[in-house]
Amino acid sequence: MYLDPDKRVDLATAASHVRDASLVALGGALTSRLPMALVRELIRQGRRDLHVVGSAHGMDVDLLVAAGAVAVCEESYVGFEQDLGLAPAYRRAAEGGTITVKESCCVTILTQLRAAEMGLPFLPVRGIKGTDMRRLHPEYAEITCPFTGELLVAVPPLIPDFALIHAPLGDQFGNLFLEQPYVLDERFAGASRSVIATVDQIVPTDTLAERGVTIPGYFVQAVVEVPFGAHPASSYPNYAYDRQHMSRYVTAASTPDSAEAYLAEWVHLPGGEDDYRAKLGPEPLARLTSWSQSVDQWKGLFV
Amino acid sequence: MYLDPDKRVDLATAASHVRDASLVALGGALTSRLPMALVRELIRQGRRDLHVVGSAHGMDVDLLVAAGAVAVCEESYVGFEQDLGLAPAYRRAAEGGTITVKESCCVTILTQLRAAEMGLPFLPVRGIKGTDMRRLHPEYAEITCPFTGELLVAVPPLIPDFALIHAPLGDQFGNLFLEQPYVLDERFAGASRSVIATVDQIVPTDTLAERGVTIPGYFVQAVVEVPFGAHPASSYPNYAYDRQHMSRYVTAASTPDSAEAYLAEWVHLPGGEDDYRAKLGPEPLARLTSWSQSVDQWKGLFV
Amino acid sequence: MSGYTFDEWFVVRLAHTITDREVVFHGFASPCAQVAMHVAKRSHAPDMMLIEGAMYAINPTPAFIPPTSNDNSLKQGAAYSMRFEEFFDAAIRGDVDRMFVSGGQIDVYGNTNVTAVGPLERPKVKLGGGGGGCNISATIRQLTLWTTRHRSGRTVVAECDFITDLGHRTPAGTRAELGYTGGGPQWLVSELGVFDYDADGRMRLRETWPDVSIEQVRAATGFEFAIAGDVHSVAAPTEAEVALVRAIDSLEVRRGEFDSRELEREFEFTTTPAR
Amino acid sequence: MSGYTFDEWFVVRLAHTITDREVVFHGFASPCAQVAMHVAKRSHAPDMMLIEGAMYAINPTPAFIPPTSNDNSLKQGAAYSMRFEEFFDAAIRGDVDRMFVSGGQIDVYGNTNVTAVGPLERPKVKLGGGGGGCNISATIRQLTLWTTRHRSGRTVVAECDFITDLGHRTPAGTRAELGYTGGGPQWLVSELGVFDYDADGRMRLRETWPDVSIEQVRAATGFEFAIAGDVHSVAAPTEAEVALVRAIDSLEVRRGEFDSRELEREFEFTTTPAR
Repeated sequence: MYLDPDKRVDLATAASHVRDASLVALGGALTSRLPMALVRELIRQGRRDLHVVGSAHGMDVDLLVAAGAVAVCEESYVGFEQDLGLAPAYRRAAEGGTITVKESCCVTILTQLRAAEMGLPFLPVRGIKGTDMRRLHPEYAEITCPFTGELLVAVPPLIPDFALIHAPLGDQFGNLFLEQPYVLDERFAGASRSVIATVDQIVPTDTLAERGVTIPGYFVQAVVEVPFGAHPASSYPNYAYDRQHMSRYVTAASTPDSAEAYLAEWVHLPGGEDDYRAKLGPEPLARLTSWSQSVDQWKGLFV
Repeated sequence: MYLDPDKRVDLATAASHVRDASLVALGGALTSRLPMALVRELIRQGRRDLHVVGSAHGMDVDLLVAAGAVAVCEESYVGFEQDLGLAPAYRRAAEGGTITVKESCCVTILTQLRAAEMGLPFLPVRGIKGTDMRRLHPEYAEITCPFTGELLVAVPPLIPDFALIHAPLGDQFGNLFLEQPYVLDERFAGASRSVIATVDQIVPTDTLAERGVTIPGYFVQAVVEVPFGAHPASSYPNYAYDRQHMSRYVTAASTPDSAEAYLAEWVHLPGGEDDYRAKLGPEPLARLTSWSQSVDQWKGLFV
Repeated sequence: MSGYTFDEWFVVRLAHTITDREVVFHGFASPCAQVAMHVAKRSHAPDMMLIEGAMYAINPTPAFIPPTSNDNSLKQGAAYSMRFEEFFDAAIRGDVDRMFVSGGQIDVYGNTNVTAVGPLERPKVKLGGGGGGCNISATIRQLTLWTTRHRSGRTVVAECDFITDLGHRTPAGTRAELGYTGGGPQWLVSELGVFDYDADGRMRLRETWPDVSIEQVRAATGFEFAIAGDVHSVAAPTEAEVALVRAIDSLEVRRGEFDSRELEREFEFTTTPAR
Repeated sequence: MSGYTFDEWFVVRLAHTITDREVVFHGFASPCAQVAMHVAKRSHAPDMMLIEGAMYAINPTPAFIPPTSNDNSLKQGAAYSMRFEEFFDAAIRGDVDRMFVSGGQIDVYGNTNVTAVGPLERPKVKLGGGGGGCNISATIRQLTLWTTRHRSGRTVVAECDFITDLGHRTPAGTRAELGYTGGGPQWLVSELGVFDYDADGRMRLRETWPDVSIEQVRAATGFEFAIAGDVHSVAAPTEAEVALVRAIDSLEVRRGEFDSRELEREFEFTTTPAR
């Protein structure tokens, strides 16, 4: 439990808590609330051998893999859905054997996080038996129900060293407001040793409490105000996801050389996130915040 | 899952779903959001042999016991705290052996409800081993963790036939808005075969959604609008608990005869809840809704 | 409205695998299933409970379908969104009636592979992964499978290289032997035909598209399949249904699932419009 | 402010079992512990995390303490209230540092009975029950026990008729043997004395109230207890602390825990007020 009354730090300090080979849970999912500013900063700091876990992810994992920061990937999905397709760097690394794929499934990850939250040494799951998931997870075991005799799979607790979570709003205590879907972020907070959070905006606690605290500050070790810290993912109610930028990334990531060029152009910037936002430009960013003006405006972001 | 677009019924119909010997979870706790209108209606309908489960409860359980409606009690606590003391009818029945006490503890009940929600045949718990709780629960078993060798207690799923829940607001689909603490009400909703709900007020779905849906309507089989349906428990933000009435009840319940007289006077009313509210009188009820006017007003309710 | 395209018909056929008063879920990256659910909800299944994919929103009425599954536009109009764990708990305890499942490979028993083609250690193609499908395919009451890539010859195969989601039986045994309560795949809707499953859990041709021959289906399928005694043509969509597809999916996100060849398949309404 | 009553001192002594930066919880029906936590938070332990009993509210600043533990007045000023399961998960995984526990019976090892006095099947007195104490007494880091009924002779007993909450050892073994990570009872504050626990987990007199003799403590206790080498008087409360008790608990709910005899115990401030 983190009881300091002020957790505000800068992004470099926040990211520096994460060490090489840390077990890192990534908040959000797919195109929503990905902790992209932290991902970019970890790459800037040259972090290696990360073991990443989570549900269905996309550019956060792919960018870390492209930068050579990942050793083990235990997400349930990494990709860009039907729209932009397979995750190029992740696919290349998995096929080339340069990362270890320990793909998992949502209920299994959820159950392992629940075991961590409850301080239990195992929990049972169904639904793996008979599939090939067990081939990826020799660490699971079997357990027999003492009441029914049913054979179930036992999974150990999953205790991430760090959960990296982006929220639209937070306060100095690290209290975070999220919009639905929370995905696994609440469970990550309860199961992890530490939450490192970025927020688009830090507001007074009273203001935050009116909106509702989704993740309480006592789980949070450090909080950083990073406007557009989830870009190009969305951070509603502040901004929609930037489909054009993601598409640009997916194209770039399709070869090692162009992926390297993307990293040089968009990540390894001397001024970090300030430079990143400057490079994106205020008008394109303002456009992403315009989603609530009308249905046509919103829809227009995705054409 | 209950998918009917209109679950509104009258109180008698709602209570009639509950059968003799049903396993019934009681929502709320202590002096907050007890489903008192449903409790009174079950007594009016002469329900017997109920098996009640829940966390820390008070007048709801005691009144059911006083009326002879309970066979088994599996709450973690039944009483009126330091203020009004032990639960008179419950104590008398437990000491006289006319009810079976299967007292439980909060984490155990929570874990059993989680097993039901997850459709699992067992879940492990710690913290019972070494206490005398096992003497009350021969149905538990032992289980050894396949990873650590630790011996844990295995508990079976707890699937109430009915969860009786009172909420300040609901809509016709059975969506319910609750204020914190939700206690076990969310878990009861997920674990039970059916939720029977009373609400102080039914409002349009849009209005409810703005306040926030705590328990979704698909768990709810029947919803009844019963103003002051939790009285003498509280139903914030609508009304505080009626300490004077509870005190009056505790005094009455101290002997079988005076408990009988209380039931005759306050429960067995020909007009049911309408008569109950009329008997209480509009001014005393209005006083309970005045808590938000000032700290002194609020505090004055408890002198 | 003079005619319609194959993607529209396909979505309508998928919608008809839903019956009213079912609790239905689609995963992410599934625009055809997603649009089909909204079509069903607004036509023949008004009292179904529609769980909107990666938003876990209940019965939303989105103004459009965006190209990603977890955009906030997809929860508009929903009074409630489930928590992640609330949905998955409902699915594993058996309270969800139907899920839509696809896969890079689909075998004769309806097992699907969304993990990797080729050897696991050095896959030929690393697919995206199964998301939440694996565990819950064991307990959800019925599954509708679909694929838009049957014609490739690489999708509907004798054996999956990796079983991510459960069909009717795997090398480890049948669903009954594994102790699973879910009924498994009920339908496979592909761009070459509509299949159900026989008592042994094997895929069987049940409905045909008018512009696809049974020989073409056989040529594209990695195993022998039976043909149902009552095999018949897929029922044509109504104008109202096609209009619904177009209204719900005005960005035509569904079309991203199809090869251009399939998108060129066009059909005429054969009956005089009722109006 | 010329003096103070025993209930005020008792609450202040309970407050001093809390050290700063602890995560601290009281159960329901525990006004002395509840008031003590608010006193600690507003005096020597400003950075403790106060979990408000049956509200699970974090660091609330209630204007008064009501006679029940789950009135909304107790969450005023809290930005966040834990869900029920969130608190209990924190407690069972070891993230809660201290809990206040009482009991109708308390034995030499600090086991407590809040279930039933007498034989379980036909109890002499059916107590209210343990609420959530049982499971979490195994894993919370430290426990502060308290009782206001030591003098009765029926409360601090050699053996509990029923063990609801765990002390340092039960007939089934020590905490280490049972595999429990919580440290067990650290303090027992009674109206007759303040006790800690020796290396064997046995209760030991550590502090005395000035108006209670050791003989009186012995007479009321159901077993022989050791006396710590550094036994000393309970430190007197400061005027500020007593003022805090009165301000926080203006309804004097705490006094409901005491026999009238204890409420008559009065004390004078012995030092000249600093102000």
